[in-house]
Amino acid sequence: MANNSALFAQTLTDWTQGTFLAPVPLWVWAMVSALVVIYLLALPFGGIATYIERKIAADMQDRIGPNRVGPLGLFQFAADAVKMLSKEDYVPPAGDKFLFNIAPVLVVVGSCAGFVALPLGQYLVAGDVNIGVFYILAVTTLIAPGILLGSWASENKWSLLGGLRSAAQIVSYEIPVALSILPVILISGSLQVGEIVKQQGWNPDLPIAANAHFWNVVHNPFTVFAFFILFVGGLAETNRIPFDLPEAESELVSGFNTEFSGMRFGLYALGEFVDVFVMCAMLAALYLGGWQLPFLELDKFWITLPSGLIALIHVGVFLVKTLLLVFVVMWLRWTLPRLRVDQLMGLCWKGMVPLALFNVLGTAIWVWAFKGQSMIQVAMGLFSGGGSSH
Amino acid sequence: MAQSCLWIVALPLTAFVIQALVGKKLPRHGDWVSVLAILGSFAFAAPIFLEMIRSGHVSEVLQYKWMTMPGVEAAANSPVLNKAVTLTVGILVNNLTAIMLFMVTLCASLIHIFSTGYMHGESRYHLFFAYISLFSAGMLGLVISDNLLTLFMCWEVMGLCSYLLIGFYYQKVSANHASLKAFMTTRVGDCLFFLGICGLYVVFGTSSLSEIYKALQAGTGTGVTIVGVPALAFIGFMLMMGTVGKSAQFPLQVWLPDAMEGPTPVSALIHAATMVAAGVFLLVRTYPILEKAEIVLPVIGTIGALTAFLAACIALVQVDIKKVLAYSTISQLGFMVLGMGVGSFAPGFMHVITHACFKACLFLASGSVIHAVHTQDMREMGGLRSKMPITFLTMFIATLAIAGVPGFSGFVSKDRILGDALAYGMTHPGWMWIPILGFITAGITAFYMFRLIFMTFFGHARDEHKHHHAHESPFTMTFPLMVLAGLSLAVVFAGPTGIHSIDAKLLPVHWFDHALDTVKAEMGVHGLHVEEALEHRAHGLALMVSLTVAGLGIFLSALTYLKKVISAEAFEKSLKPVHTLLWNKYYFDELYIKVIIQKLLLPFTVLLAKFDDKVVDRTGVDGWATLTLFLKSIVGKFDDLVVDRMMVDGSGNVVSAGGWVLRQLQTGKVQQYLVFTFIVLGFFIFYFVR
Amino acid sequence: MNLLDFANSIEGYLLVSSILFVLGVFAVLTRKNAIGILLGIELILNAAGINFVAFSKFHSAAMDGQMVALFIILIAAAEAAVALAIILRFYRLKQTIDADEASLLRN
Amino acid sequence: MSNGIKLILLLAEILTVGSALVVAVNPNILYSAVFLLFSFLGVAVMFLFAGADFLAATQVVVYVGGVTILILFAIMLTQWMYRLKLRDVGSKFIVPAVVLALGLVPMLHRGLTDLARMVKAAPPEKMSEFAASPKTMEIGKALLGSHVLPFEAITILLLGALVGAVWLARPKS
Repeated sequence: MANNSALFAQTLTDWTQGTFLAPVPLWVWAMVSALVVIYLLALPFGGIATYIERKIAADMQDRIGPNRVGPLGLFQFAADAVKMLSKEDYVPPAGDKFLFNIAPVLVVVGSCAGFVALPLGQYLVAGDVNIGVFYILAVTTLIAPGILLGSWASENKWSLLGGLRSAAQIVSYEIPVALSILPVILISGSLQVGEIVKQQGWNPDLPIAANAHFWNVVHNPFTVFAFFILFVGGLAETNRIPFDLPEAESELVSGFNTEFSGMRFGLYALGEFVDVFVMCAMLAALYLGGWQLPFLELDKFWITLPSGLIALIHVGVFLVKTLLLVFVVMWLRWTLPRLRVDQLMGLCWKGMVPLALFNVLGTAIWVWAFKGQSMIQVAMGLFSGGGSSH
Repeated sequence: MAQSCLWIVALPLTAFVIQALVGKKLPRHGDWVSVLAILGSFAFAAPIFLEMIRSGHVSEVLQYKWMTMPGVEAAANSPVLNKAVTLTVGILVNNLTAIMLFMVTLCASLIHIFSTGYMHGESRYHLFFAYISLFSAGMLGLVISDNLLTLFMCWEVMGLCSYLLIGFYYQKVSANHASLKAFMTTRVGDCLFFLGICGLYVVFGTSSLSEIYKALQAGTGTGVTIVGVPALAFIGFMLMMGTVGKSAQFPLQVWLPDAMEGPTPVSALIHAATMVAAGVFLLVRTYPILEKAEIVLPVIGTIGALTAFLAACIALVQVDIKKVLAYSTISQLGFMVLGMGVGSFAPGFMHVITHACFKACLFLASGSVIHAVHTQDMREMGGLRSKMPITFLTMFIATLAIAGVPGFSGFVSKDRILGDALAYGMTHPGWMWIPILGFITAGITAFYMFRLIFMTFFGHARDEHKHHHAHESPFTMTFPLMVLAGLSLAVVFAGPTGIHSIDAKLLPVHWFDHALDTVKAEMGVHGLHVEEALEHRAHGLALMVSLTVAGLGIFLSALTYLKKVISAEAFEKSLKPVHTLLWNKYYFDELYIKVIIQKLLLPFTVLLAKFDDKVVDRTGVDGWATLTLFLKSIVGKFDDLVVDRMMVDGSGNVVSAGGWVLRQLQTGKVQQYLVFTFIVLGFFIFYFVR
Repeated sequence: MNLLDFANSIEGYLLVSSILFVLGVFAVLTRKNAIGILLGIELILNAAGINFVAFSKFHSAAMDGQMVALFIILIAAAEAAVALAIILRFYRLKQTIDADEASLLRN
Repeated sequence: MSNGIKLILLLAEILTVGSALVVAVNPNILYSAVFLLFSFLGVAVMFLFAGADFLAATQVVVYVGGVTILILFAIMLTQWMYRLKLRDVGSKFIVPAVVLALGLVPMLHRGLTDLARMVKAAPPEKMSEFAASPKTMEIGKALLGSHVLPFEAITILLLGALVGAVWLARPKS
């Protein structure tokens, strides 16, 4: 907070110098930028994601999907929101009203807070905190208590079982997730997401040794595995299929959110989608180069592009990568069957944790052995005899 | 330089450890370990020697702190008065050390090589090499020692090795007796020597030679008395007794002939070349002290002269080839001691070196002969000249050297000693008989040595069988002989002839004199001081007399044993009592054993045994036991009533009662404990905040 | 000194930590439930951590305090895991987690 | 530092203390656990303002993501599952507890502030520089450098705790 370079807010302060907004202090702009990010990005995404998901599901099942509200049913999510807001505010009479109220809020706060540290573009980040990745991991842990408390407050055994499952699942899968982020940190030597992304560029004009090392996913053989572990662990952390045991319809009615309705249910759903988005965005930023356009340095294009256009392209690239991953997540939902509880835990503790540990070790050795160079750099260095990349 | 001295000692010591532990399992029973070690020592010693030759002067003192001793009650006017003294061990390298190191390592190397041939096939072969390696380490350590204490340690190590090697053929009773005799006899001298070191420490507060030299030059020690005796005289006598024991001087000469029971290389190395010379070396090292203690020097000279003469006489009648050499050794050692006594410092030391070379040669040659004919009795030899030409030639050269024939090394040193003795006698007429005895002995020496040569190598074979089987020894044995014979030439030490006035014109080879002159100045040795004219006269006279007596001895010997013109048997008969006296070595052994040991020491021992039995055992030990039993019963009662009942049981009861009280506090309610905890914490905080 | 500056001073931090500590003590002493005691202990540990961090910033401007606070957090995690495992075990044994029931070794 | 930022810190401190108060006095153990979580979050914010960014994130990860969930699990596993009234009847040590609480706060605070006065305060510019500098790298260096021994000891402790907890909590064969 106090020590973070809130680039967004700084930019806003600079713009407003000399206008009537000049007395507005930096911290207000920081809050404003955070709110802007949440309201303009996170919440619309949460809504649109429901529409996309339904459309994709419909496509895969050879149906049409939502098509009534607006063109192609595009405003379906708005209609849903209105419906949710207007529903009865129901709390189970035997349930715990206080916990029932705060639980969905915790989930939404936990998932939306992660947005702050995600760099949409080179200079477009709400708060490029210097513990970025760690910060995202930290705030997303709020989701687990939210689910657990909500399930308890529902006074419903399906809910409670779902909540316990969810909490156990999230706590367990946090370990392989964290361990799969470690290789990236080993490579880049920074927790700052912006810095990590910056290091994944590739400038064809530079000699190999001085160049950045392209996407982390192909940095070395271990990061390939780490990427997949992070992806799978992210699926589990966000309770997506095939790890959606907390809300397994066939066993637990609807899991931890069985008793929730109206806007509270909407918050849960929103939280889940935002969490998916954060996970995928993190994957894109950490492993797929974030806003970096592959093999191109927009700053050094053959024609000088306006900086606004560059920023827009960066945002576009980042969103494309993220949404591709989101698409894969949704795709998987209609492709894979659900795991059993013991399979779920076995996969985590016996499969992914050892593999992730192995990845960390392997990456550490790689970084030590090749002085931080990526596979591509090493290979090209071999072919060009250590000369330039041409 | 001094550092390499450590290597010189450490190499043979290492070889000893290896040989003693695993020698038997090594190929060739590990003789190469010892040989390589001593050759390594030689390789380290040679540069020091060459440096000395080149620059004429080496001098280095290396001292390490050994331990700090509390103050001692010292003699009046001594530098040590009740103050702590730091003992140092050190290495003192001067010209003497350089020469001695070179000589010892050279002789030892040659004798090691000789031994590989001579001892071949013996049981306990590896142990033999272990012992001589240890001996070499001891001797070399003695040579480099700066501190008399370490010198004494090495001295005792050599004594031990001597004991072990004399008794090497432990199956032989005589060898056992001889080893014991050697050990016990030298022990007498060693004890007194140690007393001398103690005296030195009391007077000088140190036993470091280099420091003592400095102190002496500063005038310390003169006028100090120990229980009424002048301290330096006392010390001088005690050091002299060390020499007397080690170098087999009168009256402790009895052990050396018996020591010939050991293997011949041992006789050569220990009982001719090095260990017995260590006694003289001690005199050399401590010469500044002896000079200050005025009365000691003439006594030393007397002892030397007496020893030389008496031993030479015995050698006349011996028939065992090694015994003859043994007595000649004693006799020559007597010469050296005589030289020391009359202030003939440089020639005396030179005689140590020359004697080491030619006597080692003689012994090894005799070993070669014994090896060939398997007997030590000269009466069974004869005519071996043609059979063993190399042995004969080398032994003949060595004999010429010992007999004092010009052109050979023995002449150089002996003639100078006799010259100095004569000069001394001229200035101190009371001691005139010292040079006279010396001249007589020189003649006798020539006689009996040529008797040995003639009986062994000339004439016809007295025992055909043994003569028939005799053969020249292998190269490993003859090579050392040749080297040593080469070193017995006068040219090595002084000049082509050994007569100084001639050589000075022919070939100026003066390295020895130069080296000794330097070291004399360094140590503060004055040596013999007479007028130059008198000295010239004495030396000229001595030259002629010694040449005459040597020639006479050789001539008579040739007449008697080569041409048989004079009948030895007739002489023997006509001088029967003398012959018997000599044959029985003046009855010294009988005197020591029958009179001193049996009549004096044995009754005393018996008395001591009785005292031990009656007084110590009965009264002391048994009395203590009774007293202890009595006390035990009292203590037992006390233990039972007071300690057990009251204290042990009582404390147990107190504890269990206290435990009952405290147990009431333990309610099993964790929060109650926490209340106590936090109340105490509150008090603490209150105390600190207040 | 106004309230905002007090909040950002070492006294403010220390006041918070003192109150946290005392509330932890209170919870530890008054809870019957073993888990409640554990909650109190966590509060106490947090109070200690705040102290370290506060002194680290305001008085040494060096890392040592933060290192100790980090270790406190890690130890607290280990402590919580073991304590809860013990509580579960105890629950299986006695069907209760009342701390006063854990008194087999009394007297 | 602007007053708005300071206000955030003040709010965090109030959140911390208030939540802790609920933890201490609320008879419902589950509420205690939930408010403990808020208290942890408040402490994390305080850490952030004291220049301990990494520590703050660690606080959230370990306490919120680990300890709180464990505690919630333990509560849910040891209470009858649907007995929502997790009443914790005040024990008999309520009186000493209150006395201690009332006595300890001023004493502790006074003692600590005295201590703070005794120790020389850091110069303001150094303090703000320290508060603004990132700590992750320094903590990493310290863990493998000056503090490597406690670090190793902690790793062994954590391993032991892990194994011990699993062993204690495992079902009977």
